[in-house]
Amino acid sequence: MRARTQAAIGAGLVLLALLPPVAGRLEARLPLQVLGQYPLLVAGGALAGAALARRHGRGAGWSAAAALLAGAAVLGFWMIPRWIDAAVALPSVRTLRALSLVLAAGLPLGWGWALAGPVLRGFALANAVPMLAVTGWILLVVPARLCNSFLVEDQRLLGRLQLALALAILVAAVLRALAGGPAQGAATDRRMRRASPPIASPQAPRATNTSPSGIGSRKP
Amino acid sequence: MTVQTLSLLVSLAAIVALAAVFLRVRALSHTPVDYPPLLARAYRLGRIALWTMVVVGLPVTVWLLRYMPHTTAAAVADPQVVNVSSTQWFWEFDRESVEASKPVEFHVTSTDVNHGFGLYDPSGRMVAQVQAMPGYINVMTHTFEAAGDYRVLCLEYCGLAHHAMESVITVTAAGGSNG
Amino acid sequence: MAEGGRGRLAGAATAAAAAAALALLAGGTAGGRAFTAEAARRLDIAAAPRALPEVVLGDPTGALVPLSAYRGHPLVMEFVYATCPDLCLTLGTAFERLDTLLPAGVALLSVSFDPADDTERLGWFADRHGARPPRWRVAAIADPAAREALLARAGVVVIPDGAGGFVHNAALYLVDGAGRLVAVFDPEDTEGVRAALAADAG
Amino acid sequence: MAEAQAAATGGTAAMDRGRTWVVLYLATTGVVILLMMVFGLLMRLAQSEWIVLDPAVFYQLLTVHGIGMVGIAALGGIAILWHFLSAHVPLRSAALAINLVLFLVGVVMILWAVFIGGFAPAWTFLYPLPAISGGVWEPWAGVLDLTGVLLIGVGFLILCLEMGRAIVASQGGLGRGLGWHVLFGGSTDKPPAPTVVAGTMVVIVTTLALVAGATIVVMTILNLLFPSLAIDPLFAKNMIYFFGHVFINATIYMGVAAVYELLPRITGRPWKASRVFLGAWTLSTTMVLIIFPHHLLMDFAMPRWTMVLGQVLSYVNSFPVLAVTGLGALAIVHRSGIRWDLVSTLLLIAMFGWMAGVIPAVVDATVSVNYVMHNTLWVPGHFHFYLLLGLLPMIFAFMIHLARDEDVTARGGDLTAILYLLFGLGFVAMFLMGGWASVPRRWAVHMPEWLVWDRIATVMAAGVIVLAGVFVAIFLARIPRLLRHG
Repeated sequence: MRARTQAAIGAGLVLLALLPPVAGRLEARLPLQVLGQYPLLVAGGALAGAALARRHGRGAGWSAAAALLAGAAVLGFWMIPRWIDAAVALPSVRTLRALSLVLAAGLPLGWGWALAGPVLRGFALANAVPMLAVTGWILLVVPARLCNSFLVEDQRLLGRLQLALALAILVAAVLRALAGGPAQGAATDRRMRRASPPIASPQAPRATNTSPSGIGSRKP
Repeated sequence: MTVQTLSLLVSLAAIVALAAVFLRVRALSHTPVDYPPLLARAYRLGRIALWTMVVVGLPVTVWLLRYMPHTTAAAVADPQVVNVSSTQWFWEFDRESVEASKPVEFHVTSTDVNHGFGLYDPSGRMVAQVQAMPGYINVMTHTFEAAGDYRVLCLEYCGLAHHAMESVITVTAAGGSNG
Repeated sequence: MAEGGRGRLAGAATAAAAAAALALLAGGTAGGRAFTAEAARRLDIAAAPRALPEVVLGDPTGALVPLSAYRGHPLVMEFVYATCPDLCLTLGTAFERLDTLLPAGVALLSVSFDPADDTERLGWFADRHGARPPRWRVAAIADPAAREALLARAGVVVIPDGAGGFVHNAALYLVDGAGRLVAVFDPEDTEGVRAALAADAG
Repeated sequence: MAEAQAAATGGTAAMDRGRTWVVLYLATTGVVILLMMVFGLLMRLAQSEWIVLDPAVFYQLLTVHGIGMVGIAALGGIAILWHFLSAHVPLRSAALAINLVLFLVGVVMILWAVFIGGFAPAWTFLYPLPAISGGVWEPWAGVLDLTGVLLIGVGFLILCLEMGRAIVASQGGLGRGLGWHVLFGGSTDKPPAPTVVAGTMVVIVTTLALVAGATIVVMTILNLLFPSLAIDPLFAKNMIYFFGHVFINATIYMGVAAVYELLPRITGRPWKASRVFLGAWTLSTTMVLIIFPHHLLMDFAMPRWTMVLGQVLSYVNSFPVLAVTGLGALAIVHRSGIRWDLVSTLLLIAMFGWMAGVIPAVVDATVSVNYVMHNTLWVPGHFHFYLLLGLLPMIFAFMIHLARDEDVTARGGDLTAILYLLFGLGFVAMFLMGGWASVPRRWAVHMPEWLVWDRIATVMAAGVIVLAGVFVAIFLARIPRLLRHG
């Protein structure tokens, strides 16, 4: 049931982001587009992806790292100025972008995040923070206007917002790790569920050695 | 006594004292005693050490802050201004001679990488330094006490000829020619 | 050993995703050469010159000249608006330089994208930079559809700057004798234009 | 491989604790340390004018010696921390394997970039030096080197995350790993073991350092590829010194696990995490993250308050080491009936080296002293003191401990350790004397009046290398047996 609610909320977010008056507003300014519309679409897909993982993700832990990487690449693709411009110029690209942010970025990110162990999650965040910061810095220092369709002020503002967001994610992640927090709880729950059926390896008590994290579980 | 000598003596004294403690502990370590009372004594000593560091050391370090070389231009009336520009691997000054006993304001920058502007007195002792950075002008105020030729050496690693990046600033006696 | 198998599976899947991600990002930037629409446009034009659509150019004197009249000789174009306070001045200056730099057979054409630019305003621009037809013509396109078609073909993007003016991707455009857009240069890169023309002639 | 083996035999993994990897880490550490020491000796020989070294080669050696020692200090430190931490929290040694592979690949890239590409911006690669070499190296060398650095960083990040995961899972959060429930919450729960506290601190600060480091490294790489992407030089300096300061400092907090675990075993006296102990570690955790401006005291463009912070907090940061950890170690051995052997003496030296190494650091972090001592040999004097006589003895002690099959019964004499201490003291004293004599650091060629310090240092360095070679050889000779029984 919870999965269904989650998927419904996800669909709601996507609809909100694409609702003509809202979409028009969000797409009018670069920072609103990248830090408003994109996150709504990605979060919408991610909620569905996480719900999917909860239902059908058993034994699919191996796909977590791949899914996170693929989702991040798609999200990164739509942050390339060339394609931001293309989406403004061509309605077909704009539609493709909305679809792919939900299905090819959000969905795998949600799926991968739900299946990822704490190490992989930490690794993803520890990569996301520098990437967000570095791209933000580029937007701030590059002498050129990168998007033909947006003012340079928008570009600089987006850069500053990305730096702030990177810092905020870092602080939040550290606080959460200090507290132990629900992130760990969720991962442990899932692992215990995974370990309980008899399909698990005979060394069931070694639960910590059977993380689905692609990073941690790769064997030498 | 120079700052260098004072620093060396203070460090030496502290290290020797510490070594003495270690040597004594090592010398006495062979005969065992009961641990809990000893630990209680160690805690007491630790507290004393900590409080000494707080009560004595902290005011000292704060007191030492009264001397900051980051004197702003406004703090000095009528300084002699020297604009210093550094480039791999040479120094450029807009004047090569200043007067002793009068504050000199060095405006130090770099045209390429980080350098370090280090002033050495005629005996080879460093008397002042400041970083030279591209895009920034670091203002350092220094008053030369004695006349003579002061060497300028590079104090921030800057590539192949870092060690050869030398120049000279001449300090004339007070009241002499104003360059 | 099921665990080892899962680890290998995770490794293979991650490697495949990494390869796909690399392909996507490399493909999306022409192998790292085109992060911006501007760079992509230049690469594309250099690789496949674009025929420009026919438009009718109206200059400050009221004369109407079709773009096709320029066929047979190289042409350097720029897109401006008459009341522009900055970028178009740079472009105008670049054209002044080109005016003295380029051989006689090459024409210069400043096209306004501002519908509000009438003959009077075009005249200001022409006078400010000393533009004289036929060598250097300052012109507007009266037909909105034709204007839009030309801008789109050349890849010129114009957006309001929020203060009554426009922000646009400024560049110098080289059109060959067949009426095809063959190269795009930075506004300051008059030397690049000259060199390209010289290489073409040689 | 150890774990796959363990899985096949049905669950000895809990016993294994990645020992094979720890042994490989230490072997790598030993070999690389000796190599880097020889590079250091070559530099001192050149400064002594006993050999002739092209300045370009000198600065290449300088770069490799710096980054190599930092990297290997972390590798050796991790080996110690992992070994002892894995007894308290369940760690998966796959992370060790991944890190070692990334480390070695990174090292090859760095060596290639430096010795073939000529890349020599010192280990601090202060922007914009990597991009402006005065024609000495090409941008590709910089990109290659920094990519290698990035790979090594990724490896250590994975290690930190794995340790962090294990601590969070077993303690219920990094805050509890630092004992905050006891320190602040007044909880009567058992406080975490000292090694867990140290591990938690290392996880927190190293992860943050690596995130900052990755950011500035990627920025520098992008700047090399696209020069129009300029970095603010002061910002770059802050990022690099934050990363560098925290990362190299963390290595000794890794290594101290050997002291916390071995001294109690040797003396039979427990080392418990008291509230003062926990407070000291929390203080260290915070301080190590915010005192890096003491590297920037001569950048007058920095806000004044950062200078004040840099000086005062550097002093405050010496409290935990001098008054808590050091005292704890002394209390454990004081009148304990200990019979000194190689391992215990090395551990005692380590505590002395660490505490004593702090002293010239605090002195130099005083703005008015820094004004005439910064970037002189005083600075390498300080960090060689606490790395050569603090961290390395911990690593050597741990090597010999493993070579003795973790049997803590005292055996043999400790003459080599004493000799190591004496040569080491002589060596670092010459750096400090160089600082006193205003000798600038990182100079390929020295002036005649400085040669006396250089020459004594060279002799001392040779002695240090011989003795370090003895310690490493004891360990390496034992490796076949350790791996067989691992």
